[in-house]
Amino acid sequence: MVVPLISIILLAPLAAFTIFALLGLAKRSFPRQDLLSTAAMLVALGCSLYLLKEVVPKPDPHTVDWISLGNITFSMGFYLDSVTVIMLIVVTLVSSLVHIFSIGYMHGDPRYPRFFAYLSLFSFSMLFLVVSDNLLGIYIGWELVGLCSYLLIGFWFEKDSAANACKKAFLTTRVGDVGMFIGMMILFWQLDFKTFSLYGEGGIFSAVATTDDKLWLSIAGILIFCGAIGKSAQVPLHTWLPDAMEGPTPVSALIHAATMVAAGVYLTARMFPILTPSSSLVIAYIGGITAIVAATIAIVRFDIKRVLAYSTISQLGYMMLAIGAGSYVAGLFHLTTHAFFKALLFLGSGSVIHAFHAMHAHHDDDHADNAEHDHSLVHEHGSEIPPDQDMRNMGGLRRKMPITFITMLIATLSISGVPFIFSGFWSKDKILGGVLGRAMEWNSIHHYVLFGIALCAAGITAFYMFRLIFMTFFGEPRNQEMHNMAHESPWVMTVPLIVLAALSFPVVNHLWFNKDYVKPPPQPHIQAPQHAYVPSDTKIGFTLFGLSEAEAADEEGGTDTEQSDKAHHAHEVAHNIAMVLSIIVAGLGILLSWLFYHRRRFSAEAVATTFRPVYNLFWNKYYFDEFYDGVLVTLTVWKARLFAKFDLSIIDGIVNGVATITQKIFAASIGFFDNRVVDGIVNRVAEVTWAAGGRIRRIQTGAIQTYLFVVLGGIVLIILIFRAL
Amino acid sequence: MSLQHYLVISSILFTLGIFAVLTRRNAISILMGIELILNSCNLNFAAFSRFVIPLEEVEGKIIQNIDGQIIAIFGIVLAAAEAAVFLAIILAIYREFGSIRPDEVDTLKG
Amino acid sequence: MLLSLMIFVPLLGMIVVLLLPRDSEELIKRVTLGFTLIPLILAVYLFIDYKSTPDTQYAVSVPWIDAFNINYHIGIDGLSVTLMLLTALLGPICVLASWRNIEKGIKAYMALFLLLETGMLGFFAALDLFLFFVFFELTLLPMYFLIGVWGGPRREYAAIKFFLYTLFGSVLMLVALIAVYLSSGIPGERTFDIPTLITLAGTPGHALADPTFQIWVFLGFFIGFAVKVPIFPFHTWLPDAHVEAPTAISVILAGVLLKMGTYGLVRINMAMFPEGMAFFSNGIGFWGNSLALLGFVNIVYGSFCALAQTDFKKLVAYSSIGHMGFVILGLAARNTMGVSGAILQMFNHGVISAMLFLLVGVLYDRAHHREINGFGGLAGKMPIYAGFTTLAFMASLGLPGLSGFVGEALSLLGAFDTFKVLTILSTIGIVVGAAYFLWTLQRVFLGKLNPKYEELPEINKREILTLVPLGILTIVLGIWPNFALDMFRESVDELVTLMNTFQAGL
Amino acid sequence: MGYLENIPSLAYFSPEILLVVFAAAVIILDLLIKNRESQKTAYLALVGLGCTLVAIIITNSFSDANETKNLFFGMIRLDGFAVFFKILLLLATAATILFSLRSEELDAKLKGEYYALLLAVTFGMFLMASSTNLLMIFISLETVSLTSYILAGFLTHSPRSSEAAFKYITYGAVASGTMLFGLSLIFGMVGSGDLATIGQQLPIVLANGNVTALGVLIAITFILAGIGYKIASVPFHMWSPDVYEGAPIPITAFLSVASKAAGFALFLRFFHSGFGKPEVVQSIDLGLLLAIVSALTMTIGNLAALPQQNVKRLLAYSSIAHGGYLLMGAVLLTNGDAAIVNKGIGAIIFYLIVYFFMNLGAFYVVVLMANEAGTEMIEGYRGLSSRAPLVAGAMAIFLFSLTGIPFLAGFFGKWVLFTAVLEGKLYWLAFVGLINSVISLYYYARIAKAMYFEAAEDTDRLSFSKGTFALLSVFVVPTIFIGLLNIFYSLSENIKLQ
Repeated sequence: MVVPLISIILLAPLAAFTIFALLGLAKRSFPRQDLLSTAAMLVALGCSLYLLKEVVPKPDPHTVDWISLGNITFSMGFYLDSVTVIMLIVVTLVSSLVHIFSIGYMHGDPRYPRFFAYLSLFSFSMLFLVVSDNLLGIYIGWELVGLCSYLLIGFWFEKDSAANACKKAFLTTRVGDVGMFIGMMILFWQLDFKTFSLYGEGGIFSAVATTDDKLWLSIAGILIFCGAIGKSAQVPLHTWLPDAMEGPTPVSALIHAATMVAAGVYLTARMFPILTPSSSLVIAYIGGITAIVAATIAIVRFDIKRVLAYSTISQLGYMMLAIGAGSYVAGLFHLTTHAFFKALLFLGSGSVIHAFHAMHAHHDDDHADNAEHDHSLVHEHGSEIPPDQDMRNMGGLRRKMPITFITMLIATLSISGVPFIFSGFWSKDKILGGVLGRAMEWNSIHHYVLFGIALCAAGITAFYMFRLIFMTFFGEPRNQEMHNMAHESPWVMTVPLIVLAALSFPVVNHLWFNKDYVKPPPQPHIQAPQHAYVPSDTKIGFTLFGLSEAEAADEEGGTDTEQSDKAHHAHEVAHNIAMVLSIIVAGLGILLSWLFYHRRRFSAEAVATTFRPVYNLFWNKYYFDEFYDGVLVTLTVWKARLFAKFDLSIIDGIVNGVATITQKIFAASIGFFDNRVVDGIVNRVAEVTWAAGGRIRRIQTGAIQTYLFVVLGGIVLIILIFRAL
Repeated sequence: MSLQHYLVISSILFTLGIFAVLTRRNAISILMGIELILNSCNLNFAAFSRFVIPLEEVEGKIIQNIDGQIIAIFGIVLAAAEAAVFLAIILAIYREFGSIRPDEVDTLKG
Repeated sequence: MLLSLMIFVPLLGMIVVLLLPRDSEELIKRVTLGFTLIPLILAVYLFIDYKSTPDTQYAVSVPWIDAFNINYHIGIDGLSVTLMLLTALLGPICVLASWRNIEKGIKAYMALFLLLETGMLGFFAALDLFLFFVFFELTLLPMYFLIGVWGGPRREYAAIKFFLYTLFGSVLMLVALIAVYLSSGIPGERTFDIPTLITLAGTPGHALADPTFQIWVFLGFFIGFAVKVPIFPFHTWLPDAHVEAPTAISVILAGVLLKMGTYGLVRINMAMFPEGMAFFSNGIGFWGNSLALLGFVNIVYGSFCALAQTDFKKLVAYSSIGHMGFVILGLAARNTMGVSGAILQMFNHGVISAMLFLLVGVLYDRAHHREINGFGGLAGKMPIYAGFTTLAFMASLGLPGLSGFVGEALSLLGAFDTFKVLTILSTIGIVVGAAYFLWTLQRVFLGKLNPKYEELPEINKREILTLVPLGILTIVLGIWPNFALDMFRESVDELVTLMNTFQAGL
Repeated sequence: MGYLENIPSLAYFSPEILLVVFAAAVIILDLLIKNRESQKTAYLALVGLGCTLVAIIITNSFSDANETKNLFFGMIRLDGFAVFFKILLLLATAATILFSLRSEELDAKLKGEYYALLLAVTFGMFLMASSTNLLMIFISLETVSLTSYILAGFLTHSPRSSEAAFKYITYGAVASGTMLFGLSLIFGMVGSGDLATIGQQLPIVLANGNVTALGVLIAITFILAGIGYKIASVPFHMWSPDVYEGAPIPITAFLSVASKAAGFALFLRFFHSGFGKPEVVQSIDLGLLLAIVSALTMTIGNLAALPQQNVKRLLAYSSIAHGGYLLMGAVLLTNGDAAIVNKGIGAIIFYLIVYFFMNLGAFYVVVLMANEAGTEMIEGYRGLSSRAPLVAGAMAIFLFSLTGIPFLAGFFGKWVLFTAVLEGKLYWLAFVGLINSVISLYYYARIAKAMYFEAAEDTDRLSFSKGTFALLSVFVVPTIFIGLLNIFYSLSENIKLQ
């Protein structure tokens, strides 16, 4: 029952694409490609849901030989366990919703059918990646989704920015993928696993338990993680994702928020068993750093999609952090919750953009040009923001498009970690708890640091997400002309929003994650360090977090059993602490952003312009705003700008630079080398030969007596030479 | 007179001939040089035939093998023939070039 | 018999074409097409009928020149049948590709092309070293004229360069060839028979098995083939030849002629001189790494040169150099995975590069230039063409799911066992490969449409017809590599076991 | 071994006699016929050659080929080797006559003498191929030379022709004089003119110290000067480019093939039976000497050919180079192993067969171009592929065969040679030879390039008679097929020297 189901899940979208491609050859296209693709996805969704009650929980791989060489065989196959099923459902669900949304959003686009075909291809690749039971299969799906992302980012390829963005996305991720491939090769030869299949007898996971080459295992782990760094846009390879926003918004929602970028997390989770303390620490740190860096950057963005993009990066960092810190479940939990609410946010922003875009539509339908005639608008670090994405043109939309507003608000609350009724809170709390728990369990200073970072990140997230909400939906419209054009989106677009909003409440996720539906696989190479060294400051930390000295004291030198229940205990404590803290920071963040972006409106425009004298008075009374502005905001903003600068100039610089530099100097010089040196040598030889010919010609003077001299000379020479012999 | 004398003379002749051939700026003199060379060879043959080949006795008579002399005679004949042809060609050259200086006959080169 | 028919049908075709009146061009084209289709049909039949066993099939051996005990000995094993299929497939495609864009002397063109095809088919089937060499050289003359007469502006230079380079290589090969013959036994028992020679070279104590001898002879043959492949210092003829050659000829050049080099390496250097092979690729010391090093240099060097090009065709040409590097690397691995990967890569590159050159040709026929920066935004104007190009590019840059990936991956994977560092360094080629292809894609197809090309017509039926079979192969082999691997699995296993009996070289 | 007396010898000597008779007949006929334009003399000459061929075959069939006859008290030897060369030379002469039929540069009035002289040269060459005595060797050599001088200068009112003749005779006279001196020295050393005797005696006299190695070296070098000038080997080659350029094209063709072949016949016989003994060879390192000469010959020939613009002259240099290749086979004479020696001889013979067809073919095209297009320059060949496709094709085949591109005869010729050389363990020589054949590609290809890749100034098509194509195909077909047939290999293998 499993195999046919999965086959259907995979083949349905593939078929949709194939039909498009084949008809395309004949310069024709299917009348309603959109419905076709959507239907395909819905079928897939149905099957996935059916799988939910069908297979689980007994995981079993179904494989066929793909490449068989002598004694080595690479097999392709499915592997189904709870995680797979969850991923299947998430992907199919979000994908279907995005399909539906796009029917409305992409309406009237010159390449409307092509868009859906691409979406189907992407869905197929993503699903293939998810169900694959071996690294090679994952790698294949991995690259295919990369291709689709390339095609979809560059969907409006007339825009140079889009053309650049898609290239950049592909190349940046490719760098990571190469790392992943090397990692695979190390697993294959260096660790002598001689296979790529993960599960079952002779699979990597069974082999990994027995190997003791920790060093190479760590290296392999990190290298494979490189793939995830690329795909999930972790520092330092994250810069492609914001640019990827050049693609149509549904694409951003599907690929660059919910599914593809999450694939990195999924991969890391899949490779959980091969992680060693060192490799997982690296992962955790990269995750943590990404989380904070991206969050701080998000604060100063005005392009609504860019804000969401950075927030996505930051959230992905969270998940990585979680897995790195060993809280497998938390990571995947956050993956699913994030998939829903972030997709919702993007679609919401899409609906906003659409609202504005309708206005553009009757200006000119062609996307190529709106990139041009917006040069007047504010430039954000070089690349101009399309006006329909610039939050400074928005504001007060909540009345204009209530559904969008409410749904987005829900998503925002969820991502900001507003307690108890929103799924985001639970998953985030699980992560924080997990990290702190690991910290306390191991007394590892590293994990305390990471916890701190995560906490900050949580706060900042809340801050900028609400900034987005306030700037977009609250207050007075800043750009009246555009505001007048704005309108609520058609039902095809709002329905997906509503569905996703529903999913942003804990219900579904809790089904999966709160009753051991998902169990972390064993990590043979990670166990709590014996006789952990307890630095004094962590002692203080304990007291801070409300553990008694006594408890802290018997941390040292406990037996294994004590270790384990101590660990359990630590996690208990950690969760409570984490929950409290996260609520606090979230609240703090929301409050601040309310103060800045909601209240500030008063002072700035209205008062200052209309009632000058009164304004001065008020102004003298309340210096708070200025104070905030002057001190806090500038401080925060400045700090964030700093990050932004670093991010844009350095990392972007490197990524873009490499291509140009190699092309301009290195490759050019090689081309030169090719022409001058390699060819040059050959040509020299030729010339020398030719010259020799000329010499000999000159001996041929035409005077007979010279010839006779040569004859006699020859004779004498011969005799002299051979006389000596 | 022993073999050496003949050989010395013939070598001198040969050398003179070569010298003439290489240095003379007149086709006729070159021809003379060639004649010298050929004659030095004839002298050699005769001399060798006389001194090297042992006398042999046939029916009580001592007989001298004269292969060498024969070759020499043929040599003289051929030398004459060659001279004839050479002179004819020199005539042609003179007709075409108005000169028999070998170094002026050098249109074909390279 | 069947095999001989397949080889010499094109030759027959040449004679027929020569007898046709020079002005009835349509007829000539049709006839040529017919005569190239016959080998294709036969090849497909062989491909199906071929039983995957290490021993050669369809073997024919007829005494030819008794004085040197030279036999007309042909036969196929998995390796050759695969490449013959490739050759036979590209035959009709190239005829179609030259349907419109050969203005002058269509008759001579087709005749030479048919001769060329005979040469190539014969080369892959030959089992007699001398025959092998003769067929190898047989491709030179037609190629020289095809480039020199129907080529671009600098065709004369390109043609003679190609000719001189290859002849130089084959001259060294000739010495090695004679050396092998002379040391194959006492006068009267000497032989050119490849299978016999392989067994002799395997028997310890035999003159052929002497390591030093093997190393020198290996070098002789290697340089001969290296020029053809082409391997790094001998590669400079390739870009010129490609740029000047007409489309169809570029297709043959990249698709088949380069493979002749690597095929020779497998058939002769690896099988016949395992000692020499071991010496150059056992990973010990400089010489032990030299072969892999060459592969690495080819990959990186070719890729970076490609990155530097602004001529579309030159770019593709350099990319071929890069991709042949993977073949060398895979062969250097001397294990099942590497060798199979290399052979697969040979086939795939044949298909993919053929596509690439056809596509370049399509563009050139319309725009009459190949300056990459001169285009832009074509994707909107000719979507189908853009689609094919994307497919070909993606396949070429090793996108999984397309054939290019499998070959490259297997080659690298196989090589990693022995040459860790070199393999890791070679992966640079993957990234750079992606870089130049995507960059080209962007410059040609993305961005705003260059107003010059408002009226550029979409790719037509005939051109699509040439591309579709290749595209299908690309996808099928990407999804189901065993389809090709099954053909030469046994042959490769035998080869590898043979080679692994020789390890240290000296 | 037994000698034949004079009278019985005459029967076996009939071919030569026939040649002389017909030569005389041609002259008489020339006197008789009124119409000076008629080609009767040519046909008579051809008939004469035909008869000679028949005679050769008959005389040869008196006895089985391998049994050798020593005619005129061992002055002349009749064996398979001689017969082969006689036939080859005869065919070459026939070809030359056919070329001359249409040649427009020759003065029609003088053609009678011309053909007579050709027959006379052939007679001389017959002797060269079969002489076994110093006297006969010298006489034959001079016969050939004297007549060739005249033929080279046969173009009246052509300075180039006269100059060619002048240079040829000056050079030839000195060379043959030098050779004669060398011969006299040899004669002095062993006291006999018979090659076989020389072969036996030389080691002995060397051993018992009556003769120093230096003496032998000098003698051999002098002799080499004479033979080397016939086969145009460095450093005795310098006459050939000028003479080839100046002489009438048919004669150039004739010299480049026939007199080279005859020269090699003489060379082989002389060195094989005269100096072949290991003691002699080692005493002066003859092998190395010849190897160096051969290497220099091919290299200089090829290099000098590179910059040539005149096709005739280019082919002259190329034929020097080919002489170098042939010499590689001659080097093997000095090899101790009789089997390898015979391989060398066989290789030379095979290569001469091939060379005969391809080189004569190439020269024939040159003749045709001189007649029809009135040019000898490479520029004149531009666009020939469109002006006369068949001729261009034929020329291309000849050129690439001369280069040694596989499946054309030239390749198999080189193949046989190099195999023999490598078997003689002369690796460096083989290598030099192969590099040379790569170099040679460059200038041969230049002509092909002109014919195919470049556009003609005047594009009017050249018209040729049916006979032309027939004759052309006589050379083209063998150039393609010789290498693929067994017979020629076995033929060249079976011809040996005692």
